[in-house]
Amino acid sequence: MRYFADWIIENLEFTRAIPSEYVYLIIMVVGGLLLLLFVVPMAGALTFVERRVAGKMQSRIGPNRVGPQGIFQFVADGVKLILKEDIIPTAADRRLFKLAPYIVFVGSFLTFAALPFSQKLIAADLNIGILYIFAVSSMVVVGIIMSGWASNNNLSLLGGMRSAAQIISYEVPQILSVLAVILLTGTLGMQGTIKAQGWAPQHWFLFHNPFAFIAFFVFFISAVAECNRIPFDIPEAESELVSGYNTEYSGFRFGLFFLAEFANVYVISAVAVTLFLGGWNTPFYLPTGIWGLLPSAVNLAGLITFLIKTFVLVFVCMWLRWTLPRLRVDQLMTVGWKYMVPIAFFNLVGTAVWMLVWGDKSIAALLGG
Amino acid sequence: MEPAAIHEELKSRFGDAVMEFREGNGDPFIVVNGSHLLEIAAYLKEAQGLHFDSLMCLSSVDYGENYAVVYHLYSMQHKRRVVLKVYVEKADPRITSVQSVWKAANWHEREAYDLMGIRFEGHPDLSRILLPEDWPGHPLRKDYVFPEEYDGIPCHRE
Amino acid sequence: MPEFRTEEMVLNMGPQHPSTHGVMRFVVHTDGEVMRVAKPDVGYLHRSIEKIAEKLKYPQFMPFTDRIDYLAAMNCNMGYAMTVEKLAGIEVPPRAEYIRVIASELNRIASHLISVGVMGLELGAVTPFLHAIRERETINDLMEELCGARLTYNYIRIGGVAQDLPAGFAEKTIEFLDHFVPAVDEYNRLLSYNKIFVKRMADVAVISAENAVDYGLVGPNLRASGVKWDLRRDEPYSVYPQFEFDIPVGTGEKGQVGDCYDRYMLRIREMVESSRIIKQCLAAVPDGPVQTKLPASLKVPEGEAYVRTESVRGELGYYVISDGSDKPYRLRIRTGSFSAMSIVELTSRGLMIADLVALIGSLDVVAPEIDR
Amino acid sequence: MRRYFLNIWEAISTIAKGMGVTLVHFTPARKSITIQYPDRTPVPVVETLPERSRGMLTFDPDVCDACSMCAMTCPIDCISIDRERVEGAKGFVLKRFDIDMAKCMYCGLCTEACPVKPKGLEHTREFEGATDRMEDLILEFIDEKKHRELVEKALKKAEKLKAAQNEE
Repeated sequence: MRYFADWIIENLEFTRAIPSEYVYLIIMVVGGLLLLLFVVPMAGALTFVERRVAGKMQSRIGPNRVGPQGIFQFVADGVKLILKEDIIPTAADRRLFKLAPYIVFVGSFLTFAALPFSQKLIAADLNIGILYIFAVSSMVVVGIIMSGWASNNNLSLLGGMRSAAQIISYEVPQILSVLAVILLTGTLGMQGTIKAQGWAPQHWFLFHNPFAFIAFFVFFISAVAECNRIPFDIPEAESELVSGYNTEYSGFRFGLFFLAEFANVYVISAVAVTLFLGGWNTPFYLPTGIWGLLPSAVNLAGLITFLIKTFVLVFVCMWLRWTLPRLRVDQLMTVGWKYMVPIAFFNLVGTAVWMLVWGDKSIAALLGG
Repeated sequence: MEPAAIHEELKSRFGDAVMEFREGNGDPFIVVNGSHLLEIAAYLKEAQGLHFDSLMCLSSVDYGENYAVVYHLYSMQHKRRVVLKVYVEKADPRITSVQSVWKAANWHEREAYDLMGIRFEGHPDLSRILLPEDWPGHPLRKDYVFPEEYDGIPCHRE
Repeated sequence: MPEFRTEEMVLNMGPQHPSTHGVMRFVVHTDGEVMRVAKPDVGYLHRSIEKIAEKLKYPQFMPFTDRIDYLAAMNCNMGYAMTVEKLAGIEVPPRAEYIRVIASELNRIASHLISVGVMGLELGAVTPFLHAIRERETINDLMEELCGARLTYNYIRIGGVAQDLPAGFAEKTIEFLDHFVPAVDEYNRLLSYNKIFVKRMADVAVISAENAVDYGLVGPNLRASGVKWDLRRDEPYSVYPQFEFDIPVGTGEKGQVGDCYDRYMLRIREMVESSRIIKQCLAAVPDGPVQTKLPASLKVPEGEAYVRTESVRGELGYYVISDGSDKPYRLRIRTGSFSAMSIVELTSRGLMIADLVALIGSLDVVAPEIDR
Repeated sequence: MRRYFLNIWEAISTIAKGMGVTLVHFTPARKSITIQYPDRTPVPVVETLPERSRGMLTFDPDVCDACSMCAMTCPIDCISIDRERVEGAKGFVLKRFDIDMAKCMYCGLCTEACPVKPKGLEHTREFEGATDRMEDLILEFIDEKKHRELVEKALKKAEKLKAAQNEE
C-alpha cells in the first residue's frame, strides 16, 4: 500500500495540498476495505467450491441450482445467514458470546494485511511480516475459547478447550519449520522471502534442500491443524461435540465463524506459498525490460500466479478433508509433540548444518555446479 | 442331553423345586419353582455337562391367572437349549433376579419389569427401561387399558 | 498445599445427536476428556410392537416385523415367518427357501454397508459413507424390483415369499456382486487401512469373549470377540447348510481381539462372504412354487416356540406363544442391538468421549431394534 | 525407534492411498450417480420404477365385488368400506370405499388379498402424495353418483342372470 500511496502523492497534483499523513491514512482505510471486499466473497466462494469438490469426490453433484453451475450458492447462503434469527442462549454470557465471533474473524482477517499478492500488491510489507502473521492468527484461539466458554454448554466448552490445546501444540512445529526458512533468507519480511526464491520450481525453498522439503510438510500439516480442519477438526468434531464451540451460534455470528474458517484456510495456503512455493514468482521467466512489459502487467501476472498456487493448496486442504477421518484428542497431541515437534527441530538443525557446509546454495545450484 | 434328561437331572438334584416337564407343539419347557431359581440357574450354568452359558432370551408372559417368566438358555459348548418357566403370583409378582448368573439378564429383567410389572429381587437397578419413568401401568399385561393421554399429550390421532 | 478438587462433568449425548443411531441418549460422566461411565438411556423409539402383535392375526403382523430393524427388514421377516411355520407345521417350498436366503443376504450386505459407512462418518470421514450408500443404492433398486419396496420390504410370507424372482433379477444381482467385491477393496484403501482410522479403532473398547457371551452379545459383535459362532452354521436353518462360506472372526489384526477395529473389519469380511452365498444360491435355485397355500384364516395350534435366526445384528429371536387362535397370545422379540447396548455401560469406563462414538458405531446398534 | 518411523511411513502411505481414491472420484473417470429429482431427470422418476413398486393405492369400483377382504387384511385398518344389500340384486354394493393414505404403510397385503381378477385394489408406482392437509390423503373412491351407478349395474346384472336362468 505504501507503494501506491507514494505513487499517488507523486503523480496526482491535488494530493500535494493535503498533508501526506492524511493521504496515507485514507489509503490505508481504502486498502483495508478493498481487502475486506476480497476476503468475504473469496471465503464465501470457497465454501461453494468446497461443497462442489466434496460432491464430486462423493459421486454426487453438489449445489448447482443458484446461478450458472450454482456459483451464487454462497451468496444465497450468506443472505440466509444474515436474515436468520440471531439466537443467544439465556444462560450464555451475553457480552463474550457476542464478542467471540468478531475476534475470530478479525484474527484471521488481519493476517491478510501482510500477504503479498504480487510484487507491489501488499497492504503492508512489514519487515516482521512472518512474525506478524503468526502473532495475529493466534488471536483466533482466544475467540474460540471465548465462544466455548460463553455458550455455557458442556459440548462447546470441551470444544473450546480442545481448540486451545491444539493450537498451542501446533504453533510450535509450525514456527520451528518456518525458522528453517528464515535461516535461509535471513529476513522476516514476506516480500523478502519471496524475492529470495527464484521463478523456477527448483529455486523454491520447497526444493532448496531435503530439510526444507520436510519443513514444508510439517508446516502445512500444522497449519491445517491450526485451521481446525479434518483430520484435526476435534474442536468442532461434529459426531462427538456437535460442532463444538459454535454449537450455540446462529445467523450472522455463525456466518462469521464460517467465513473465518475459510479465510484461515486461504491464509495458511498463502503463507505456505510465500514461504515455500516461490510466492508470486511466475513459474516461467518474465523479463520486464526486453519484452517491454509494463510493471502493472508483471504485477498482474504475479497476482494470478499467487492466486493459482494458493488455490491449489486450498484444494489440497479440501481434498484432505474429504478423505480422512479425524484424530482423537490424545492422538492429536501425540502427533503434535512426538512427531511434528521433533521432526521440526531436526529440520531446523539440518538446515543450519546445510548452511554451514554449503552456504545458501540449493540442491539445484549444487547439482548445476 | 435332551431337555427331558435335563429335567430328570434337575429333579434329582433340587427335588420339589423343579416341577413338571411339559412337551407339546413347539419347544418343551421345564417348570421351576421361583424360590430356588437362583440355585438352579447357577447349577445350569456351572455344572459339568450342562454349561448353559448363554441366556438367549428372558420373556414375561401374562397367563391370566398368573404371570410367567421364561428363560431360554443355550449351551454354546454342547449346542443345546433348555427352556425354564417360572410362574409368578398375580397379586404380588416377585421373582429372584438372575443377573448375577447371566449379565444379559440385567436389561431383559428391566424390560420385563417395565412392560409386565414383575419385580426382580436382587436386581441392582430395577427401573423402567423403555417407557418414561412416570408411565402409568405395565402395557404388556392383558388387562392393561391404553391411556387417553400422557402428561397432557393425547395418545390417539385425531 | 490446598487440596485441588475437580468436578465431574455430566454430558448429555442425545436424544438428538449426530452419532446416536436413531434416537437414544447417553448420560456421560466425564473427567475432562476421559469418561467415567456412559449410561445408555433407551426407549425413545418404543412402539410396543410386542403388544401390537397380540392384536393382529399372524399374517397381518408381517409388515410390523419390517419395523423392528428397518435396516434388515428381510431378516426380520424371515425369522417371524420361520417361527410361525414351526408352530403351525407349515412346509416351505424349496424355491422359496432359496429366494429367502438370496434376499436376506442381499439385505445383510446393504445393512453392513450402512454400518461400515457410518463408522467412517462417526470418525469424521464423510466420503466413505457416501461411497457405501452408493453401493447400497443398487441393492435397494434390486430389492424394489423384487418386492416393490426399498426399505420395509414385507416380502417374506408365512409359508413362502410374496412373489417369484422378477425376470433378469439373477443377472442384475450377479452384475452387482461382480462390481461390488472390487468396490470393497477400494473402500478398504480409502478407509479401512487408513492409519488415522486404524489408530482410532484399534485397542479401543475391547470386549472379551467371556464378557461378550455373558452379556448375550450376538452376531458380528460376538464373533469379533473371537467366538466363532454363527447360527447359519451352528444352528443351521433354511438352506444355509448347502452353501460354502467362511465365518470371519476377530483376530485382533491391528490391536487386541474384540476391539472396535475387529468389529468393523468383520463386517467388511462378512459382506464378501454374503456375496459368495448369494452367488452359490443364485446358481442353485430350483424351480417350483414359491408359496404354500394357506387357509384363509390361519389358526396356529396351541404351543410355544422360540426360533432364532442370524440377522444382520446377530441372533434375532422370536418367542411366540399360541393359544390356538388366529392371533399370537404373546410374542416376544429378542434383538441383537438390545444386548449390544447393555454392554456399553461396562465397556465405556475409562474411554475418551470420542471413543464412545466409535464404540456405538462399531456395535452397529439400531435404535428401533433396541426399543421395538 | 523402528516403530516410530514405521508409524510415519504407514501414515503417509495409507493416507496417500486414500487420497488416491478420492482423486479418482474427482476426475471425470467417475460419474456422479445421483439424479436431480424432481425437475431435471431425463424421464419422470415414477416411470423408472419397477413394475412391482408399491406406491399409492388405486381402486377400481367397477371390478370390485365388495367382498371387503382388503379391509379385513389391512393390519392398520386404513381401508373403510360401507356396503349395502340392494333389493333384488345378489351380494353387496359399495357405498363407501375410503383409503386413508396417511395411515397406509404400503405393505401390499390388501392387494394380495384381493380375490378378483384383474385386481380391484392395486399399488400404483405413484409416490408423490405430499399435501399440506391431512384430509387430502383420504382417498374417496365412491361418491353419491358412483354409488347409484353401481346399484344400477348390480340390478342390471341380476336381471340378466334372472333372464338367463329363465331361459334354462
